[in-house]
Amino acid sequence: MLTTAHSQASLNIEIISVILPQLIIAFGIALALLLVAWKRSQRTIALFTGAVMLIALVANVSLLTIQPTAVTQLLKVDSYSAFAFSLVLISALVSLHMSHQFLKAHIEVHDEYYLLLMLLVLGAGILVTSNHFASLFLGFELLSISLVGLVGYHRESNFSVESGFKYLILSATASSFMLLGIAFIYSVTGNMSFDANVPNEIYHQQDLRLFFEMGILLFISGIAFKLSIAPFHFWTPDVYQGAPTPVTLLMATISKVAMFVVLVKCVVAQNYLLYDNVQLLLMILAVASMLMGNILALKQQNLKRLIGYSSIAHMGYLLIVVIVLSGESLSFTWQSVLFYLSAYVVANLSIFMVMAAIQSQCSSKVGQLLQYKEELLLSDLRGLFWRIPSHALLVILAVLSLAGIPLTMGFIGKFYILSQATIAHAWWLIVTLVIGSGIGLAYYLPIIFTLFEKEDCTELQANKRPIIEHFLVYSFIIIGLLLGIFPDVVSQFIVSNPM
Amino acid sequence: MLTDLATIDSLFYLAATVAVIASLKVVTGSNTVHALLYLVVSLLAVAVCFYLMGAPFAAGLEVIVYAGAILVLFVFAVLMFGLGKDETINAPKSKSVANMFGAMLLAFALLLELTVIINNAQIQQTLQANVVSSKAVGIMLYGPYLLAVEIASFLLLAGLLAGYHYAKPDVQGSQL
Amino acid sequence: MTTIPLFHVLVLSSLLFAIGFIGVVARKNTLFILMSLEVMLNAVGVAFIGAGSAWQQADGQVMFILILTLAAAEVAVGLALLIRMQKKYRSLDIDLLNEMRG
Amino acid sequence: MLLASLPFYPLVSFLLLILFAKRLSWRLASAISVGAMALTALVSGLLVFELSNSSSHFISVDLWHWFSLSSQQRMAEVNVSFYLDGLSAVMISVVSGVGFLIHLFAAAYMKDDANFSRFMAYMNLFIVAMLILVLADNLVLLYLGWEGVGLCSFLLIGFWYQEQANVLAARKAFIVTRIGDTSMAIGLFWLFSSFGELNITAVSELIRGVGSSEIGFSLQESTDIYWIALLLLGGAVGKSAQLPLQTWLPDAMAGPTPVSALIHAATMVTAGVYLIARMHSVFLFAPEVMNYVAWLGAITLLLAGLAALAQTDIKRVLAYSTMSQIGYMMLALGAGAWSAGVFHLMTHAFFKALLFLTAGAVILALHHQQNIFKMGGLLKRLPFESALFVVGLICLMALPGTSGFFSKEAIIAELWLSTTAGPALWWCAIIGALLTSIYSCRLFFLAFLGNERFTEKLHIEKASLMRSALLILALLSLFGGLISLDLSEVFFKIKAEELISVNEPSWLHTIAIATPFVGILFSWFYFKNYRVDSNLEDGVKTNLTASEHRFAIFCRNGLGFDSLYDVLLIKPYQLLAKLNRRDFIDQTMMSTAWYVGLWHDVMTMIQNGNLRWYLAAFGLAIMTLIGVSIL
Repeated sequence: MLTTAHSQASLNIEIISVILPQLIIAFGIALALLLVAWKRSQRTIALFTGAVMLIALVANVSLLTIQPTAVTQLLKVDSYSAFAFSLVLISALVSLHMSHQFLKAHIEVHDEYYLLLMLLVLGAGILVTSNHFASLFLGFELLSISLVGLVGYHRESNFSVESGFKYLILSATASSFMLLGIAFIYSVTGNMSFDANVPNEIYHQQDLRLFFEMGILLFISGIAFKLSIAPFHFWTPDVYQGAPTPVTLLMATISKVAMFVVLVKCVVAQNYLLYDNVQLLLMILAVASMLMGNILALKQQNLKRLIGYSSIAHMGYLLIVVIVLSGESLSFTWQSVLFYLSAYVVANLSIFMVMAAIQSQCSSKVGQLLQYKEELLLSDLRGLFWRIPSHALLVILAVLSLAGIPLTMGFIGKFYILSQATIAHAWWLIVTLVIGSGIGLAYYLPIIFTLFEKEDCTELQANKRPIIEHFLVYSFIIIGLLLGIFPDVVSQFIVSNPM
Repeated sequence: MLTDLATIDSLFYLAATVAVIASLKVVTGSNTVHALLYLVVSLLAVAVCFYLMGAPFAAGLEVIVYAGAILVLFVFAVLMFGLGKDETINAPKSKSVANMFGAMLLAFALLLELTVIINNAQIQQTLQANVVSSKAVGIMLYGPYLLAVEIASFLLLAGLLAGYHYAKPDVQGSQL
Repeated sequence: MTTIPLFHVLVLSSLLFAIGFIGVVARKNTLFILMSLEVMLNAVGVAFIGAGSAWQQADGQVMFILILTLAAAEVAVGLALLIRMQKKYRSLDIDLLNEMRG
Repeated sequence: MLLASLPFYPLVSFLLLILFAKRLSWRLASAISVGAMALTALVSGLLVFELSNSSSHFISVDLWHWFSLSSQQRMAEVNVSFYLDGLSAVMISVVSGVGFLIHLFAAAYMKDDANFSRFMAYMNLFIVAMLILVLADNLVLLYLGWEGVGLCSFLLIGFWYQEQANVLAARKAFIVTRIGDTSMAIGLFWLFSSFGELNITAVSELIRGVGSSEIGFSLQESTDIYWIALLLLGGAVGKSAQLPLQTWLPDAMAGPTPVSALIHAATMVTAGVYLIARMHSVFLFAPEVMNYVAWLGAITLLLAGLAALAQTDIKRVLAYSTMSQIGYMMLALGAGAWSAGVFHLMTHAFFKALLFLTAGAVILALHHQQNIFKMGGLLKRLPFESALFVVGLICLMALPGTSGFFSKEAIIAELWLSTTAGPALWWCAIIGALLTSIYSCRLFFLAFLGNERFTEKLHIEKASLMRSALLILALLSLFGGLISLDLSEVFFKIKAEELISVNEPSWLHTIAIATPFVGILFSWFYFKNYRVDSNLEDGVKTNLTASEHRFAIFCRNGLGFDSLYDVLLIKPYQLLAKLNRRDFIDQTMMSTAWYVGLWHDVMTMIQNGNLRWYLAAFGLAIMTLIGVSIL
C-alpha cells in the first residue's frame, strides 16, 4: 500500500550510466564549489565549467541511440531526451563563451554566475528526462530559481532588480498554478507518474471531473508561462530586455527546449491530454500566441524584445504539433518537434552571438570602468554588413531561418509542422500560421535591410575579436547553411524509439 | 463512532476557517509584522488540518520548517533592513480591543482544537487508523524519490547562490 | 480512508490559493506579494496532503516536503531582491518597476 | 550529367562575384557573369538538342536526398533532382537564352554603377533560382526556386536601395507575392495530405490514373482537387501579377531596366503560367478552376490594357502590357490551349525583353527621363533604337508574320471551341488585342513621333554589347514564331476531343487578324495631335476629355465603330482609368497593413511593464480559459 509499483528500481551501474550527463553536471557543481574554495579566478572557473559541459556532451552522445530506460520512477531517458539535452548543452556552451566575454572585463570574480549556469543546465537535464510530476516540478524550479539569479545578475544595470522581480514573482505564481494543477490531477488519479493510467470513472463523477479538468488547465498554463505562450507571455519581452544578453540566450533556448520537450513527453504519455477540451484549450493558446507574438513584434525597435516577441510566435507554431498529435505518428511528432527546436535554437544562438559581439564592441571605456551597452536597438545593426560581413551573414541566415524562407532549417521545420497539420486537417491552425508568418516577414525583413544600410558614424573602434568568436561565428554559418541544404543530417540524429 | 467522525470533521472545518481568516488578514493587513504573525497563525491552522488528515509528519514540518524557519527569515529581513517601515507609517494607530480580540480568537480556536484532539482518545484512535506514517514517508524519500531529494538540494543551492548574489554588498570601485 | 471528503480539502486549498493570488495581484508592497506567494504555495501543500491521505500514499507528503524546499529557496531569493530594491528605490512599491515596456 | 550542372554555372559566378565584390574590375566582373550565362545558354541548347534526339520524352537526374516526410500511411521522399521535358526545355531556353542576352545588355547598361558586381551577382542568382524552379522534379524544390526568384526580384527591385521609393516597391513586391506564395504552399500541403505525393510526375500520373479510370474520383477527392487547383492558382496569380494581386508589378519598375526586362517581363512573371502548365493534370480535373483561370486572364487582359492606355511612364506602359499579355497566357491555359499558352510565353519573352531593353536604351539616352510626354520625335534622333522599338511593338500588336502573331492567333483560335472558355472569352481576347494595338500606337506616337519635347542633348551610347544583344532579340522577336513547338508529349488530354469545326463561324479568323489594324487606324486618328505636332505643353495629362470632340469628328467620318466604341470602350475606360488612378486594390493592401499596425499599437498598450497588471492578466487568462474549456 505504501509503495508504488516502480519504487523498487534500484540504482545499479547500468541505470547510472544512462543519466551520466546529468550526473557529470551535478558533480561538476560540487567540484566547482570546492574549486571556488581553493582558488578564485575568473578564468579557471569558466574553463572548468566549459570542460564539465563538454564532458557531459560527450557522455551524451552514446545516449542518442538508447532505448527508453527508466531511472527510478522519476526519470526516463530515451533518445529524444538525449537529443534535447545535447541542444541544451550546446546552447549552454555558446552562452558560456558569451558570458565569459561579458564578465571578464570586471574585477570581481563571478563564481556564482557559473554555478548558476550549471544549475540551470542541470534543471534542464532533469526536465527533458523527467517522467514524473515531481521531477518535472523540481526541474522546473531549478531552472526558474537559477534563472532568477541570472536575469538580474548585472546588478549595476538599471533593469536588474526589475527584471529579477518580474521573473521571480511571475514564475513563482506560474509554478504555484502548475503545482496546484498537479495536485488536482494527483488527487483524482492517485499517481503522479506520466505512465499512469487514468481511471475512466473520473468522467462519471462530476466533482472529481471538475477538479481533474481544472488541474489539467492549471498545469498547462504553468508550462505555457515558461514557454511564453500567449496569454501568459507578458513577462517575456521585459525580462528578455532586462537580462544580460547571455542570460537572455539561455532563456530563449534552454528553457524553451526543456519545457517543450517535457510538455510533449507529458502529452504523449498521458493521453488524457488529448481530450477535446484540452485540445480546444491548446488551440486557443496556439492561435493567440501566433497572432499576438507576431503583431507585438511588428514595430519593435529593441532587438531583444523583438526576439522575445518572435519567440512567442514560434512557440505558438510549435504548439500546433502537440495539438494535432495522434497516437499513431509519435515518431513523426518527435521528429518535427526536435527538428523545429534545433532550427530555432541554431537561429537564436546565431542572433545572440552577434548581439553579444556588438554589445561588447559598442561598450565604451569610461576611465577604468567598462560601460556595458545595455540597450540594443535595431539601428545598432546598421551597416553591420560593411563592417563585419561574417557576423552580418550569420544574422541574415538566422533571420531567414526564423522567417521560414526556403533553404533554411526554419523552412524545413515549418514544413514539418504544416504537413502534420494538413494530415490532421487542422485548417484553422494552418491559416493562422500563414497569417502569422506573413506578419512575421514584416519585421524580419527590416532586420536584413538594416544590416545593409550605410552607417552614419564609423567611429566604433574595431576591437580585436577573440579567436573563439571567429570560430563560433564561422561554424554557425556553416551549420546554418549545411543544415538548411541537408536537413537529413539532423533528422538522422533524431532516432525514433520503439515505444 | 459516528459522533467522533463528526468531531474530526468539524475540527477540520474549524481549523480551515481559521486558516482562511488568517490568510485573509495576511493579504489585507497593513502592518508588515502583524501580517507575518497572521501568516504564522494560518500555517499553524493548516498544520492542524494536516494532522487531522492523517499526516502528522507533514504537520510537524509545517510548524518547524515553514512557520519556524521560513517565516522567521521574513521577520529577520523585515526587522534588520527596515523593510516594514513605509507600511507601519500608514498603519492604523488605534490598538482597539476588537482588533486584538480577533487575533486572540483565532489563536484560541487553534489551542482549543489541539487540546480536544490530544485529549480525546477516540479521535486519536480514528486518526491512528488513517495515518500515513513518517516511516512510510521516509521510505519513499530514500527509495523512489531519492533523486528528487538530491535535486531538491541543488534547488536550495540555487536559491542560496542567487540570494547571496543579490544580497552581497557592492564592491567598491568596481562596476557590477 | 480519512473521514474528511477529498472534495472539501480541495475546496479549502483552492480558497487559500485564491486568497493568496488576490494578495499577489492586489498588493503594491513587494513584501506582501512575497507573503501572498507563500500562502499560495501553502495552499498547494494542503491539496497534496489531502490527496495523499485520500489515496493513503506517502507521495503527497513527499511532494509537500519538496514544496517546502521550493518555498525556502524562493523566499531566500525574494528577500535578497527585496533588499536590493529597498537600497535602490528606497521603497517597496512594486509599481515602480515598470521601466521596461512596449 | 549536363543537366545537373546547369544551375551551377550561374551559382559559381554568383559566389565569385559576391565574394570578391569590390575587388573585381568591370571587365572581369562582366566577363564572369556574362561568361557563366553564355555557358548556361550553351548547355541548355545542348540539352534541348539532346532531348529532341533522345527516344524518351524527358531527361532526369537525381542530385541528393533532401529530406523525407513520413506519416503513418505515407512516406514521401523529397529529393533535389531535376527533370527536363518539352515544357521545361522551352523554359530553360527562354531563361538562359534571353537571360544571356539581357546579361549582355546589362553589362553595358550598368557599367557605371558603383555596385556593378553586386548587381550582376543578383542577376546570376536569379537565373539559378529560376532554373531550379523550372527544372524541379518535385513541388518542394519548385517552391524553393519560387521563393528564390521572389527573393532575387526583391533584391533587384531594391537594388538602388538609397531611394525610398525603390525600397518600398521592393518590399511591396515581396509581400504581395508572398500572399500568393502562401496560398500555393497551402495548396502543396493539401496535395500532400490528400495524395501523399509531391513529385510532379508521380502526382500527375496518380491523378490521371484515377481520373481516367472507370471509377473516377470520389466526391472528397474531387473537392480536394478543386481546392488544390484553386490554391495553386493563387500562387500563380501572385507571381504572374494577375488580378487581384497585380499591384506590385508596376511599382517594381523602379528597379534597373535590365531587371524589368529579365524578371518582370521575360521570366519570373511567367512562372505562374509555367506552374499551371506544369500542374495541368490537376487543373484538367477541376474544370471550374480552368474556367476561373480563363476569366481571370481575360479580365486582367482587359483591365491592364486599359490601364496601359493611361500611363505616362514608358516602363509602366510596358509593365501593364506585360500584365495583359500574361493575361493572354492565362486565358490560353484556362481554355486548355496549353501549347499555345506556352508558345506565347516564349514569344512574349522575346519581344517584351526587346521592348524593355530598347526602352532602357532610350531612357539612358534621355538622362533617365521616363515620361513619354516629355519625349517625342525620337524617331529622328535615335533611329536605331526606334527601329528596334517598332519591331517590338509590331510583335506586341501581333501583326501578321511576327512571332506575336503566331502565338496570339494560336491562342485566339482555340478559344471559341474550348469547353472551359467559349465565345465570350473569345471576344475578350479580341478586344484585348484591339486595346493592345491602341496603347502600343499611342506609346509610339507620343514617344517617337511629333515634336521634340526633350530639348537637352542626348546621351548616346554606342556600346556594341548593348546593340548586339538588342539586335539578336529583335531577330528572335521577328522570326521566333517560326520555331515549332511540339508539346503534345507533355500535355495530357482527358479524351481525344473531336474537332467540331462546324460550329466555328468562318469570320473568326478574319476578325482576329484584322483587329490590330483597326486599332492602329483608330489611334492614327485619335492620337493625331500627339503624332503630328503639338501645342501640348509639358506634362499634359492624357486629356481625353478635351479631345472628346475630335473623337466625335472621327466618328462622323463614319468608320461605323463610333457608338459601339463609345459605349463599350471609352466610358468604362474613363471610369476604370479614374478608379485605377487611385489603385483601389493597392489601397486595400495598405489598409490591411494599417489595420495590423493598429492592433500592434493596442497590444503594446497592454504590454505596459506593470508587474501587477501582468499578474492580473495571468489570472484573467486562466479564468477565461476555465470558462471556455469547462463550461
